[in-house]
This record gives sequence, structure tokens and C-alpha cells, in this order.
Amino acid sequence: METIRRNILQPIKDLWSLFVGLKVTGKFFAMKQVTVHYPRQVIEDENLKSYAGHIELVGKPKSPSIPKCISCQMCATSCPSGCIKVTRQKAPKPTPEQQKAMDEAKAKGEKVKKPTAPKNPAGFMLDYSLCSLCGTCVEVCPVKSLRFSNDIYLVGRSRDDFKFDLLERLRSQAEPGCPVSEKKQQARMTDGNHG
Amino acid sequence: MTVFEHFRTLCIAKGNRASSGVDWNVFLERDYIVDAAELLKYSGFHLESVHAIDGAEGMLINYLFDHFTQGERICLRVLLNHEDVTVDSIAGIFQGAEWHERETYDFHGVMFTNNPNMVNLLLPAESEVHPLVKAPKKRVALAELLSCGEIESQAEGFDLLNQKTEEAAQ
Amino acid sequence: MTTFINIQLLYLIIALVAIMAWVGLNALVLVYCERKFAGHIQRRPGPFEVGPHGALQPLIDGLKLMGKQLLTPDGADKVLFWLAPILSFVPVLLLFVPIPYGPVLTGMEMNLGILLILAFAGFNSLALLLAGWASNNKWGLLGAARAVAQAVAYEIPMLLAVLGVAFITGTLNLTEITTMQGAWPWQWNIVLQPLGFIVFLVSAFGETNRAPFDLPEGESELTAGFHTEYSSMGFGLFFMAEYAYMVVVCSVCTVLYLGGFKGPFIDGWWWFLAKTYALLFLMIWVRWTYPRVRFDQLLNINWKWLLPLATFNLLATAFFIKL
Amino acid sequence: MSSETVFQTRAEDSIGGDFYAQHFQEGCEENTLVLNMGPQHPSTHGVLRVILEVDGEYILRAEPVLGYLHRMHEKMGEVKSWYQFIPNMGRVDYGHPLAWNWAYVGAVEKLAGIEVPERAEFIRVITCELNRLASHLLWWGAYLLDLGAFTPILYAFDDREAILDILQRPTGSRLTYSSFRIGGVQTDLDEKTVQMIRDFIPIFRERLPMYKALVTDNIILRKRVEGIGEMSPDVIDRYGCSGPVARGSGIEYDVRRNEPYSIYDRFDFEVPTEDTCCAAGRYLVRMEEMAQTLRILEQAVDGLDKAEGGCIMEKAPKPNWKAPAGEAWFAVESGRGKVGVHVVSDGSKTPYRIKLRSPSYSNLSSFAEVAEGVLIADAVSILGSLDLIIPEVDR
Repeated sequence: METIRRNILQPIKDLWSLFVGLKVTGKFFAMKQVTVHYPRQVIEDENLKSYAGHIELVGKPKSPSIPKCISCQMCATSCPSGCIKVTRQKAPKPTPEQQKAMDEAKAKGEKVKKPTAPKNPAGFMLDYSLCSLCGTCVEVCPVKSLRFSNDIYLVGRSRDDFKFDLLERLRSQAEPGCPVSEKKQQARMTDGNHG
Repeated sequence: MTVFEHFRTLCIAKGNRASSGVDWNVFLERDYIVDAAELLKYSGFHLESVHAIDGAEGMLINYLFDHFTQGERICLRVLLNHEDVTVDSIAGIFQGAEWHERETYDFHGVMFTNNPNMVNLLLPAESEVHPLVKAPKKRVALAELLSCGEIESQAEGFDLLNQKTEEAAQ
Repeated sequence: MTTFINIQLLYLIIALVAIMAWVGLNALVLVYCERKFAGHIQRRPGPFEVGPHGALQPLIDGLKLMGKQLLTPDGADKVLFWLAPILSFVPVLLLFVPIPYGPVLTGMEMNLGILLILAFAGFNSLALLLAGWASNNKWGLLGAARAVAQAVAYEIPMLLAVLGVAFITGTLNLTEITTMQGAWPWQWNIVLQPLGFIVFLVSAFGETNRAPFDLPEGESELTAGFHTEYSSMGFGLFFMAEYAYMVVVCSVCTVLYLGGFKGPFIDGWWWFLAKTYALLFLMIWVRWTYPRVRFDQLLNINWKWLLPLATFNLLATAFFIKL
Repeated sequence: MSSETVFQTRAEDSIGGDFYAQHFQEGCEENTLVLNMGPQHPSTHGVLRVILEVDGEYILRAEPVLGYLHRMHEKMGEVKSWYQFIPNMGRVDYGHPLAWNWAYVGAVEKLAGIEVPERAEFIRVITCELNRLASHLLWWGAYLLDLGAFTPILYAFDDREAILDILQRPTGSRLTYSSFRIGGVQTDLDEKTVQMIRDFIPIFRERLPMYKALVTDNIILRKRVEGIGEMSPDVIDRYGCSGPVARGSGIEYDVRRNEPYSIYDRFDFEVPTEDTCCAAGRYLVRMEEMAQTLRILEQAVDGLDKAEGGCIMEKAPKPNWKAPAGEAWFAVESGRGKVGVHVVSDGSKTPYRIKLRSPSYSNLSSFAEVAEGVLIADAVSILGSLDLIIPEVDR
């Protein structure tokens, strides 16, 4: 009995498993495809927004082209890959009247009141090619001036394409038709073509 | 911890799994590691990891053993002098140790005698740099680094873990 | 007399040219079908960008292959290395000659048609052996060894299965075998020789190196087996030959067991084509479903199952014919 | 061996290859073939290189050569601050990065005695288990690809895509997650995500029978895995294998069960084992583990609503945080086995020493012994059944 089972029934069962496999793939053959033809079709899904791309600056609610950033350097120092460079603004040169007032104050021995530098940064550069998207900078920012962008279609032709000037990006976001960024983008495109 | 009852150890310390993850820390003399490994093999332990810590007193080699059913993690520790970082290989007992030992050689330059294949494993074959060896100035006393727990028994003259209190007394 | 020879010769030349076109066309269509079929099984569209629904993709791929550099590896035997793909491809053309596509559509009717096919199909294993050996590559060598062992093993049950058909029809002429069968499925040889059909089909997978028996080139084991070192049209010829062999094997199977060009209502090449392509689709379907067998298992299937079954089939056939 | 002597041996004996190939060939018998499988071989999953000595197709000796993807994470750990090392943990094992995230933050929490809020623990369990599913699916597809079946990987990725969509919401990425933080997790799970998980569980549960029908029951596959790569419990002991490899040899050992960390002691799940000790055992264990993972997920999602606390503790460590001096060893169960992290601190901003114990490393070390005397095709099958992630082996 055992030999019959092993030598006749088992092979038949084994062969049947092959037909089951064909049935499964045959069923999927008849089913609808699950992929999309990318350039012609894109997925319009709310879930795409949850993708965390490179960081970008958040503007002030009242003047969206100026970031909330206070140039505290927290993001730059805590970044594991050192891909953020924030430059503080220099104090403006005192106007003649202010200079005069300062000189007077100095002469009197009072406390000199220098014009203070604006808090928002003069430059905010991100080297995205180094970034590991850990989100540390977003978390440590004391004024919530950083957030993730969510452009899933970001591509570049060279390493330099991933060096972002985030201030400029914020400006172009605030004013969609910003001429500066467009021009620069065009220059980048033609550069890429030549390269 | 009956395994090491009749074994010549330098120090046995009962660790705390909740705070350091290791149940027993056993300090051994360099020549006894193979015998200790054999003992653990027959007690049904398996090897988790072999790695070194570069401290001020020397290179401390940690052999982590765990048990599949008893759930008891034992850390065998051998302190090697910086001048002579050589120890017997336990690859004859736990074959898995071969790679761990080669890795330790790569990173810390510890030579394991009798390892069947003592060539670089992760670093390039020609590389003679041992990246995890610290500059002498940066080495920290092991007593500060280790949290071995309560000391149960201690051989005479073994004061690796006591330095902290001495420093405090000074 | 001379006119007769000339007509015969002319006919043969025309037939050969037509076969060449047929082989090329088949390769293109099959590659496209295979990729589309695989795509749909895997729930993706397959080639889609070149031409309507990607129909021109195989053509473009062929052009790309032709444009690639012909590389000969260092230390390879140059003559044998480039002889191998040619040796693999050229005999294929001969294989198409005796196959009856339609009532009058035969390259050359010959009495030993099936024997010619089986004989010349043997060339392929020689070509694979040369390819693997000459390319001075260890993976290639292993692939070549596998190819030969496999071809030798699977030729035997295939031959025995064919003999079964030869017994009941009493001829080796493919046209005659076809005409002896009726138009309706129950009048085909498959009813008389069901076991022979199965043995033939399984051997066909083995002979053509198709999955799950694609061991000579099993890329997850032997990188690419015997054609590891081939680039450009060297690879292209092997590729074409593989598809051509598939077509030949399926055509022969159609003739032997499925009534060839005979079919319900009106006989003709359309029936032949439909049956052949149905078998080809089965081959494609199987490829995209199963894992690959191991080499010793492959030989075990052959020696322990197919060969006894084929022998049994032959003996049974002989017995019933005597009755 | 200096470079000069290497050159001389080459000239004298005309032995080719680099240092490792020559080193290997010293022990070869006569009339055998030395084969370099990898680092660019389709079934070594990346850049593993195995040197084989073969007689015909039978393997006499095998030696894996590592280091083609070595990045020295342990050194990086000594340079970066405690907090900054977390992204590295997403890159060690691309298959199951959250387990490594967890092993590291868990070790640091143990070292510093940090209590994690209950809700954060639940989120960790949910995301980690989802990631385990994704990891097993990736293994399944790739293993079948090794065995010559092309279609299963696309079905596996169909499901895996759904998991990645879910995981993208709390982590922001799809492959190399680094979303665990010392003291909790980066982002909370929102309603939508929880709903997505709830929807996903029954869908995936219905897919499992299809996997079984298409592949597990298939006779060709069964013949390719049954009795291949025998690893007796003794081999497991000697090489320190863990995870599905150990469980496939009948050892009921799962860190989640034997050394429960976080809140795993609250869940009701089985630790599947197989006594066959072969590739089939490891295969079946992983398939069953997927079903068990779904069970854990269900319970965790239900428990999430009642869990207290936020997704991260108050006053969680910041990038300039200093860990107290001491050491801690923490182990978690990843898709491949026991992931261990040993952190040693001297009380400064950066770790003094970080040791990463990777399961693939120990599992692969047994390959040379297991592969002795098998066919090349079986070696491929064994390598696949070990579920190797090369970045994890090389670290």
C-alpha cells in the first residue's frame, strides 16, 4: 500500500500541483494590470503627499517670501551629514545719522547702540546629494521654519542640480512667476543640454 | 552560574539584563578562554558576538554567549595588553567565531592564534590599518566604561573594576 | 530531365528564402508574444513604448543587437567561438524544409522527413558545446557540459515517442502522417498516443532548453551559461536559434499528434499555425510559472520517468498494432 | 603576505586572481576547478563573493569573501553624536531597517534608563512588524528568482508596495527608514494610516493561500528546497545562527518571545518552527511567520487606541545629548534573526564604541560548512534560504 501511495498517488498529486500553478498565473493573466504607464498616466493619490523629500523653508504667515528662520544654526550643527549651510546676515552699515548717534554715545561713554542684523538668514544652502533624509533638522528647528517637500518627480542631470538655494526656492514658491528662479532654471537646463 | 564554579576566573560579576543586557560578566586570563568556550559549548550555549573595546588598560575582548532555552547571556572578557594583543582563537570550538575574530583583527588589530584563516575579512586584503584602535590619549579607563554589576567573586590582584572607588577615595 | 531538376531546385531555393523569412518573422513575433504574455501574467503591460502596444520592440532590439560591438574574450578560441552561433543557427533552416504547413505548402516532401529533423536538431548541442568550450569561461564550460548531457538524455525519449507514431502510421513522411489523421480532434494521433504526446512535449521542453529545463543558461546559477561571453549578434543568433527550435518542435508536435494542417471544416495552413502557436503559448506560460529544476533532477525525470514511459508506450503500440 | 611574494607565486605557478583567490587556491586539490561566484553574480544578491572549489558541479570547498559593501558603520558611530547615528541604522539592512533602528535606540535607552511612552511602543511594534512583512516578501520574491521563477517576485512586490505606502506615511520614506528616536518615534500614526493597516491585513491574509498554491505546493520548488542545506541544531549552535534559520532547524528561539523587549509580551503569537533542518524548513518558517506577523499587527492596531502617552517622551534627547557612562547590549528580532547592538559610553556626546551584531553575518558564516558536497544549484538555493542582505553582512 505504501509503495503504491509513494510511487503512483504521490506523483499524480505532485503533477497536479503543477496545474494549480498554471491556474494561478492564468488567472492573473486575465486580470487587470496594476502598473501605470508613467509619463502618460500618473497616480493622483493623497498618499504621495506623505513622501518626505528634501527640506524646504517655511515662510512667515504674513510675508511668505521671508522664512521664519532665525539663523540659529541648530539644523546645520545637528545634521549628521553636514549638508546644510546657513549664513547669518551682516549688520547693515549704519546710516550717517546712526553713525553720528553712535559716535556721540561713544563720546559720552554711554552704551553704544549698534544697528542689529536681521534674524532671517542671508543664505540657506542645502546639498541634497549628501542628505540622508533623517529629519533631524526639521525636529530641532525651534521656530518650525523647516519642513519636508514632497516632489516625488525630482530629477537632476548632475550633482550640482541637487545643491538647492532654499531661500530662492521659498521666494519662487511665494511668487510663482518669480523671474530670477525661472531664468536660473533655464540656464540650468541649457547647461545640462550642453553637458 | 554553576558553569564556572570550578573554573579559574579572574572575576565574576552578576549583571542586570534590564539595565545592561548581560546576565553574567566573567573576566578571564588570556590562556583560559579556549577552555571556557569549550565549557560553554557543552553547556549548550551559542556564540553571539566577539568584539573588542579599546580601553586605557588594554584591549578588552568580549565574547558574548547566549542560550536558546535558558535565556542566560554570558559575557566572557579577556583583557589584553596593548603591546601584545594576541589571544587564542576559539574557532575550533565555535566555528562561527572565525569570522568574528577576523573582524576583530580588521578593526582592532587583535591577533588570534590558531584561527584557521587569519586574513582580513571586511577590509581590503592589503589593508594594515585598524580603524577602531583609539589614539592613546583618547582611551578611557575601562572601569568607567563597563557596567558589570555586582561582583560575586574576584581573584586577588584583579582591580580592573575597582579603580572607580579608588579614584573616588583619592 | 533538366527542366525537372531546375524546377525542383528553384522550388527549394524559394522555399529556403521563405523559410528564412519565416524564421525571422517567427522570432520577432514570439519574442513579442513572450514579453507581452510575461507582462500580463505579472500584471504589467510588457513592452509598450515602440510602435502600437510596443509591437516594434523586438525589431528595435534586434537592430540594437546588430549595432553592438562583437567582442571576443581574451584567451578564447576565435574560430570556434564565432563558429558556434552560426552552427547553432544554420541547421535550423533545414529543419523547416520537410514540415508540411498546408496541403501544398511544404518545402520539400521527403520520405524521411522526421528523421532529418531529429538528425539536424542534434547539431544544436554541438554548437552549445563549442560555444561554452571556446569562450574560455568557467561558467560557459559548465553550461556547455549541462547542454550536452541534457540534449543527449532528452533525445532518447523523444525518439521513442516519435517511433510510436511511426508505428501506427507506418511512415516517416510528415505529409503522409498528417494526411492519415482526420479533421476532428478525436481523429488525431493524440487520441491513439496520449502518453507519447506527453513524453514528446516534456522532452520538447528539455530539447529546446526552455524553463523549467533551461539549465544550460540558468542565469541564477551559471550567470548565462554557455552564452555568457557572447555579445551582439553572436548572442542574437543563439537567441534566434532558440526560438526557431521552439517553433520546429511545436510544429513537429502539431504534425505528429494534433493533425497538422487538418482541422474542422476547411483544411489549411491556418489550422497548422493555430495549433503550433497554442503549443508555443503553453511553453511560454510554463516558463513564467515554474522555478527551475536541478540538474540531477532533470536527468532523473528523464531516465526514471520519461524513458520507461516512452518504452512502455512503444511496446504497447507495437502490441496493439500486432493485434 | 607582501605584494612581492604575491607576484612571485603568480609568476611561478601561474595562479591567477587576487589575494583571496590565491589564498583559497593554496588548499585546492588537483584537477578541480576554482570558481568565483560573485561579486557580480545574479544570485548573490548584491556583492557577495563566494570562491568555490568544484569537481564537476559538486562543491568541495567554499569560502565567502566579504567586504565589497563595507562602510565601517562602527567607526561612524564613534564620530557622530548619539542622535546623529540613527540614520546610519536605516542603511545597515535595507530589508528590515526598522529592526536596526530599534536595536540601536533600544540599546541607548537601556543605557540611559529611558522609559518610552506606551503609544510609542505600539507604533514601534506596528511599523516594525509591517517592515518585517515587507522584508519577508522581498526575500520570497528574490529566493524564487534564484530558483528560476520570475513571476512570484512581482506578485510579492504588489503586496509589498501596499506596505510601503503605509510605512511612507509615518516615516516619509520607502526603503531606508530612520524614524525611531531615542525615547519614541519621529511621527505619530494618524487615523488614515491606522485605517490603511486595518484594510491591508485581510487583503494580505487572502493573498497567502495564493502564494502557497503558486509556489509552496509546487513540486519543482519542493524538490529544490527539501533536504537541501541540512543545518543540524549543532551547526546552529556553533555558528550562532538565529532567526528563521535557527527556527527552521527546530530551535524555538525568537527574541520577541525568549527575551521580550518593548511590549511583545502582551501579544499572542506563535513562534513557528520546523524540524526538517533544511531549506524547506526555513522557507516554511518564514511563510508561517508572515501569518503570525499579521496576528501581532491586528492586536497592536487594536491596542493602539487605548495606549497612553504620545509618540515620543517629553524632553526627548536632542542631538547634543550626552549619554551616561556605561554599556548596554540590546537585541531585537529582525526578519533575519537576532540583531544586537552593544553601546559603550564614556559619558560624552559621542559613543565610545558601538558594536553591531548582524544576523546575516552569523548565518552566512555557516555557509562554507553547509555547502560542502552540494551542487552549485543547491548552493544558490542555500544562499537564498539564508536570506542574506549583503549591506548587513558587511556593515
